[in-house]
Amino acid sequence: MTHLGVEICGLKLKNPTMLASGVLDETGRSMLEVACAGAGAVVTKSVGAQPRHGHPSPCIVELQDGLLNAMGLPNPGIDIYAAEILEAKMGGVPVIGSIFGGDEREIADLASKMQVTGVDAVELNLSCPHAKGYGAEIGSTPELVESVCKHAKRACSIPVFAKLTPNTSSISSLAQAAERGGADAIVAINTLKGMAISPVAKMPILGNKVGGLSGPAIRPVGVRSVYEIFEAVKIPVIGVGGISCGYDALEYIMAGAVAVQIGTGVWSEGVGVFGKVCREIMQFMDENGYSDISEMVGVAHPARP
Amino acid sequence: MTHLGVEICGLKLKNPTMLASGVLDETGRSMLEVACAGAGAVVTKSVGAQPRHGHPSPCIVELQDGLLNAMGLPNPGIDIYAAEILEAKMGGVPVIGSIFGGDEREIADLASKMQVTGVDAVELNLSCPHAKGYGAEIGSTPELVESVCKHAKRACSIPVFAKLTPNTSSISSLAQAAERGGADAIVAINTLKGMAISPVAKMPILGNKVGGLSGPAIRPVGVRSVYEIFEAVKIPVIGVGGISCGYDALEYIMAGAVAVQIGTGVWSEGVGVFGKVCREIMQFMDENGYSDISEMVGVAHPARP
Amino acid sequence: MFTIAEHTQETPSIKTIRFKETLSATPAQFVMVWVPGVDEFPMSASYTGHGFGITYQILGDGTRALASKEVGDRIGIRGPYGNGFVLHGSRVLVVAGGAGMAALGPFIEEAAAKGAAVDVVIGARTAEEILFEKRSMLAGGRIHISTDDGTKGLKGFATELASSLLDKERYDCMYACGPERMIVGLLKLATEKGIPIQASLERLMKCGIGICDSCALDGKHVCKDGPVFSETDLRAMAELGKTKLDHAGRKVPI
Amino acid sequence: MFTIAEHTQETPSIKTIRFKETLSATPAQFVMVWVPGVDEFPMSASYTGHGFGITYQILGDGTRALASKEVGDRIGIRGPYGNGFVLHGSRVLVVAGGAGMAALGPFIEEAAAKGAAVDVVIGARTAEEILFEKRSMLAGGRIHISTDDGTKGLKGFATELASSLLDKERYDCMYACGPERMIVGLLKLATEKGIPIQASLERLMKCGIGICDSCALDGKHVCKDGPVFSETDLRAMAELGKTKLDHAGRKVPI
Ligand SMILES: Cc1cc2nc3c(=O)[nH]c(=O)nc-3n(C[C@H](O)[C@H](O)[C@H](O)COP(=O)(O)OP(=O)(O)OC[C@H]3O[C@@H](n4cnc5c(N)ncnc54)[C@H](O)[C@@H]3O)c2cc1C
Ligand SMILES: Cc1cc2nc3c(=O)[nH]c(=O)nc-3n(C[C@H](O)[C@H](O)[C@H](O)COP(=O)(O)OP(=O)(O)OC[C@H]3O[C@@H](n4cnc5c(N)ncnc54)[C@H](O)[C@@H]3O)c2cc1C
Ligand SMILES: Cc1cc2nc3c(=O)[nH]c(=O)nc-3n(C[C@H](O)[C@H](O)[C@H](O)COP(=O)(O)O)c2cc1C
Ligand SMILES: Cc1cc2nc3c(=O)[nH]c(=O)nc-3n(C[C@H](O)[C@H](O)[C@H](O)COP(=O)(O)O)c2cc1C
Ligand code: FES
Ligand code: FES
Repeated sequence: MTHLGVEICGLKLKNPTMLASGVLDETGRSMLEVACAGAGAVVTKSVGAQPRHGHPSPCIVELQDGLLNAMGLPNPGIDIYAAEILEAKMGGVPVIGSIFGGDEREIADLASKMQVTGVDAVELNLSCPHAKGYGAEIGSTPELVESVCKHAKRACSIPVFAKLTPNTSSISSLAQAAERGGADAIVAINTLKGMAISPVAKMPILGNKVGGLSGPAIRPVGVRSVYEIFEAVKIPVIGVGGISCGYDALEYIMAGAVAVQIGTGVWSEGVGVFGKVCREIMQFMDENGYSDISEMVGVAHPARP
Repeated sequence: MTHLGVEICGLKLKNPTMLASGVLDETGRSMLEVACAGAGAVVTKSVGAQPRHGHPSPCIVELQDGLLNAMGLPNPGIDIYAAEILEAKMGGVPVIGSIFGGDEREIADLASKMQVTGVDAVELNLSCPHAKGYGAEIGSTPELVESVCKHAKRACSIPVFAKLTPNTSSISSLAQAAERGGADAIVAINTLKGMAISPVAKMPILGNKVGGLSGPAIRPVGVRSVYEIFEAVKIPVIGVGGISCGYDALEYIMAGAVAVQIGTGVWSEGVGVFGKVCREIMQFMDENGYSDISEMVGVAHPARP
Repeated sequence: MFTIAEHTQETPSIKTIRFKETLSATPAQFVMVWVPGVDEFPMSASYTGHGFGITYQILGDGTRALASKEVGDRIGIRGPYGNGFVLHGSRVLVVAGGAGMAALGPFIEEAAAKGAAVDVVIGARTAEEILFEKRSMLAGGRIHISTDDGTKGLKGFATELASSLLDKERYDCMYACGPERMIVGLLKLATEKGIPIQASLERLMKCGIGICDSCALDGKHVCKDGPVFSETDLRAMAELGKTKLDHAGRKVPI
Repeated sequence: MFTIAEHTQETPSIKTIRFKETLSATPAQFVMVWVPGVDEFPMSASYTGHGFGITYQILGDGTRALASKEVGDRIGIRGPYGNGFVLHGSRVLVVAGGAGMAALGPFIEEAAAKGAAVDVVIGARTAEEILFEKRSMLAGGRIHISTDDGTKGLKGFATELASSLLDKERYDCMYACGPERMIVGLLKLATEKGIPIQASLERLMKCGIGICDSCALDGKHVCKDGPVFSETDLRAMAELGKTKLDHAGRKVPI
C-alpha cells in the first residue's frame, strides 16, 4: 500500500499537501474547511503585531496562467487572530502560524505569541514582495535572514520554518543563512514581484501597483529554487508555487521537497485541489512502484552528497 | 495619422518592435525574414569569441504559458558570424549585435569586433541564466555590470545596450550601475531561472537541468522591472518578456519602455507577431487619441521626476 | 475595460450604468467594478447580455467616483462571478430592500418570461428611493411597496409586507436581496411557512474569486459559494445578521 | 512520457518502436524523442494514431540508447510538429532512401487507401537494409528496389530507378524522403519532367518549434515550414544539398 504520510520536524502530516499562507485563512472556519477537504496541514495568513487593513483594491489580477495579488498582509493582529487559530486547530491537522514583522524584535515577539496560540510550528514570512518594510527587504539579505531566524528560534520552542523569496540572485544563499540561523525547515517560494498595467486606464491595475505573481506561471522558478536549496542545506524543504495537480507536486518532491503547499491552485480547482493532488500522487506511486513518499524526495538529483 | 516610428540612441526604427536575442537569429537569412515580416529592428543571437555548441538536448520545454529553454548560447563565434550580420543588414532595419563574455576584456574585445561587422548597436547579454560563467554571475553584481559597460563603451563608438537579468533582488540597482558604466540604454528582462522535472523520468527535462523561463508567464515580472528601472535611470529602457499582442507591448510602453523586443511570441504567433503587435498598437492609438508612441511612454507613472 | 453607453439616475441615491459591451450573467451574479485610481468593489449585474449594466447606490468614495463617470468613460469590469438565483416553481415572491433590487430586476424579468407568476415586494426608505418599480411592472410582476416613512405603500418594512402576502398566498419559493436584517426576517418567515428561500448576501470582497477569505461567512464564501444561498445554508450560518469581517479580517457587528 | 509497447528490428540497422499511447500525425510530421539522460532528436511518425510509432536508424549515441530500450520503458515524446505530405492526384511516385521510408510508409498507406496508384521506389545500401517493402506491398503499392551493392533489384541509386519510371509513366506528383543528394537529384528530374514534388528534408533540430533557428535553410525552418517542401521552395534553396548548420550554427558542407 502506498503511504502518503510525511513527518516534518516532528509534525505528522497525513499527506504532503498544505494550505499556503494567505489563501482562505483569514478565518479559522475557512481553514477548518480546507482541512476537511483533505489538506495535510494548514498555514495561517501572515499575522503581524497590530491589525492591518492591507492595500487598497484592486488586490487581484487574474492572468492566463496565474494570479497577481497585492493583498498587503491584511490581518487582525496576533491577539485577535488567536481565536481563529483555536478554531482551525479543530481540523485535526497541524496548524502552522505564519508571521511577519519589521525587525528581529517584532518577529521574536510574534513567534512567542504564536506559540501560545497553540500552533504546531511557526512560518516566518521573509518574503512578501509588496508590503513595504516587511518581508522582502529583510528576506533578501542573508545576514538579516540569519539573524531573524535566530531571534525567532530563541523566542519559541516549536519548529520554525523560513519562507524565502525568489526575488533574489541566490535563493540557496538565503536558505543557508536561514539554516545557520537555526531554522528547522525552508519553505520556497513566495510570489515573484510583478505588475500588470491597464493600457486603457494608463496605470497599474493593483491598488499597490506592485504585487506578487503566483500560480502555474511560477512553477518552474519554484522547482528550480527547491532543487538548488536541496543541494545547499541539510534541513527539510517545503515546496510551493504553481501546484494544482499531482504531477506538479511530484516535480517539487523529486526536486527535494518533503511536502508542498498550495495557494493559487485553490482558485483554479477549489478546495478539492488537496484531495485531487493526493489521489494523483498515489496513482503515480502505484504505477511506478513507490510505497512511501520519502522514496521520491530529491530523486531528480544525480546523487545526494 | 498615428506614427509608430521611434528613435533610440540615434537608431531610427520604423516601429517599436524588435526581434529578441536568441530567437530565429542564428542565420542572417532568418533575421532578414523577420525584418521583412515587420520587425522594427533585429537583435542577433548572443555571440562569443569562440564557436560554441550550446547545451545538450533537450533544450526546450513547452509550458502552458511560456517556454523553458537551455540553448546554452550556441553560436559560431564572432568571426564566422560576421557574414550572417552582413546578410541581416540587407533587411533595411537596424541590426543590434548581442554579445556575451566571461570578463571585461573578452566583452570589450567582442564589442569592438561587433562594431566592425557593421551593426547599429551592441547589446550586452549580462543575463543568460543557464550558461555557467557567462551572464548571470557578471550580470547580478552592480559593480561588475558597471565595469563591463565601461569596458564595452570604451571599445566601441556605437550605442551600447545593457540587457539585465530579473534574477536579482533589485534590477533597478543593476540598471543604475549600467547607467553609471555609460550604457546608452537598458534592455529588460532576460529569462527567469527555472526548471521542469519529469516525474516519470525522475530527472530535470533540460539537458542543462536549469533553463530560462520566457513568454506570457514572465510578463508581469518584465513590466514591473521596466516600471522600476524607468524611475531609477535617465537612459531609455527597452522592454522584453512575454509580449505577443499589442496590449502586452502597451503595458511595457506605459511602464516606460521606448521600444519592445519579442522572442517567445514568435513561437505562439509565428513571425507575423511583429506586424500584429504593430497593428494592434496603432488601433489602440487611433481609438485613444494618441498620434505618437512617445506620448505613451511611461504614462503609467504618477509623474516623472 | 468597459465603455459607458448610458448613465442614468434611478433615484436620488441610485444610478444605473449600461455598457457598450455584452456580458452574460445569471441574475445575482456580480462583477468586480474597478474605478481606476479609486477602488474596486462588487456590483450585481442589473442588466445582463447585450447592454449589460449595473445599478448602484452612492455610498462612499468608490460609488461617488463611479457616479461622476460620463458616457464614453471606461471602467474595469471583471467577472461575472458567483452563482445566481434559480427559478423554482411557477409562483414566486420576490423581496427587495433598497439597492437589493439591482440583483432582483433581471430575475423578475427572467421568471416572468418563463411564465412564473411573480409578486414583487419593494422596500425603500422613502417613495423616491423605490428602485425598478416600472421595470418590474413591465416585466409582468405584481408590485407591492413599503416605505420606512410611509410616503408610498405600506409604512413599514418589506418583511411585514412579505409576511402578509405569505398569509394570503401560496408561493413555491421566495427570493431576497437587501439589508441582512431583512434577510434574517424573511428566512424566519420562510421557515414558519415551510417554503424555500434564496437570498443574495453581501460581504466585503477583496478578490471575488474565492481565495482571499475576506467574504467568509461561517466557512462559506459569498463570492464563490454565493452570493445566493438557500435556506439550508442560511440556517447553518451562525454569523448571519450578526457579524461580518472588516478590512483587517476582524469580526465586527453587522 | 510514452510507454513502449513493441520494439522490433526492421533491418540490421533500423528498428521500430510502437507505443501504448495514441498520437495522430500526418505522414512526414515528426516528434521530438527524448531518451532521458542521453539526448533528444527528431523522428518521423512511421505509424500514426492508435499504435503510434517511430522507425529509426541506429547512428549515434541517441539512437543507440533508444535501441536498448525495452517494452514497458518510457521515453519522452513531444509533437507532432511540422507539416506533412499532401496527396495530389491519383497516380504518384514515392521515392525513399534508407530510413527515409519511415516517413513515407504511412503516406503510401494513406495514398493507396484513398485510391491512388502508388509506385514505390525503395533505395537501400544493401538487400537486408530495405525498409517497409512488405508493408508497402500490403498497402497496394507497386514496389521497385535499388541497392547500392546490387544485392537486390537495380544496382545503383534510387534516383536512377525513379528516372526510368518517369520515362515510362506519367505521375501526378512525386514524394521523396532520404539523403539530400537523392532529393536534389529527384528535384532535377521533377523539373525536367515538369511534375510537382514534395520532399521531406532533415536538418539539425534543437527546438522543433520554430524559434531556435538551428534547422534554418535559406530562411525557411524545416521544423515549422517543413519538413515537407514543394518544388517552388526547394528550387529557391541555395543551400539545398550544399550546406547545413552544425551545433554551433556554422554552415558546414552536407
Ligand atoms: C455580491 C455583491 C453584490 C453587490 N451588488 C450591489 C449592487 O448591485 N448595487 C449596490 O449599490 N451595491 C451592491 N453591493 C454593495 C457594494 O459593493 C458596496 O455598496 C460598495 O462597495 C460601496 O462602495 P463605496 O466605495 O462607495 O463605499 P465604501 O466607502 O467602501 O463604504 C461606504 C459604506 O458602504 C458600506 N459598504 C461597503 N462595502 C459594502 C458591502 N460589500 N456591502 C454592504 N455595504 C458595504 C460600508 O460599510 C460603508 O458604510 C454589492 C455587494 C456584494 C458583496
Ligand atoms: C524531421 C526529421 C525527421 C527525421 N526522421 C527520422 C526517422 O524517422 N528515422 C531516422 O532514423 N532518422 C530520422 N531523422 C534523423 C534523426 O533525427 C537523426 O538520425 C538522429 O538525430 C541521430 O541521432 P543520434 O544521437 O543517434 O546520432 P548523432 O550522434 O547525433 O549523430 C550520428 C550521425 O547522424 C547524423 N545526424 C545527426 N542528426 C541528423 C539529422 N537531423 N539528420 C541527418 N543526419 C543526422 C550525424 O551527422 C552523425 O553522422 C529525422 C530528422 C529530421 C530532421
Ligand atoms: C492572495 C494571496 C495571498 C497571499 N498571502 C500570503 C501571506 O500572507 N503570507 C505568505 O507567506 N505568502 C502569501 N502568499 C504567497 C503564497 O503563500 C505562495 O507562496 C505563493 O502564492 C505561491 O504558491 P501558489 O502558486 O500555490 O499560490 C499569498 C498568495 C496569494 C495568491
Ligand atoms: C530559445 C531562446 C533563446 C534565447 N537566447 C538568448 C540569447 O542568446 N541572448 C539573450 O540575451 N537572450 C536570449 N533569450 C532571451 C530573450 O531574448 C528574451 O529576453 C526572453 O526570452 C524574454 O522575452 P520573450 O518572453 O519575448 O521570449 C532567449 C530566449 C529564448 C526563448
Ligand atoms: S472575496 Fe476573496 S474569498 Fe471571497
Ligand atoms: S528546430 Fe528550432 S527553429 Fe527549427
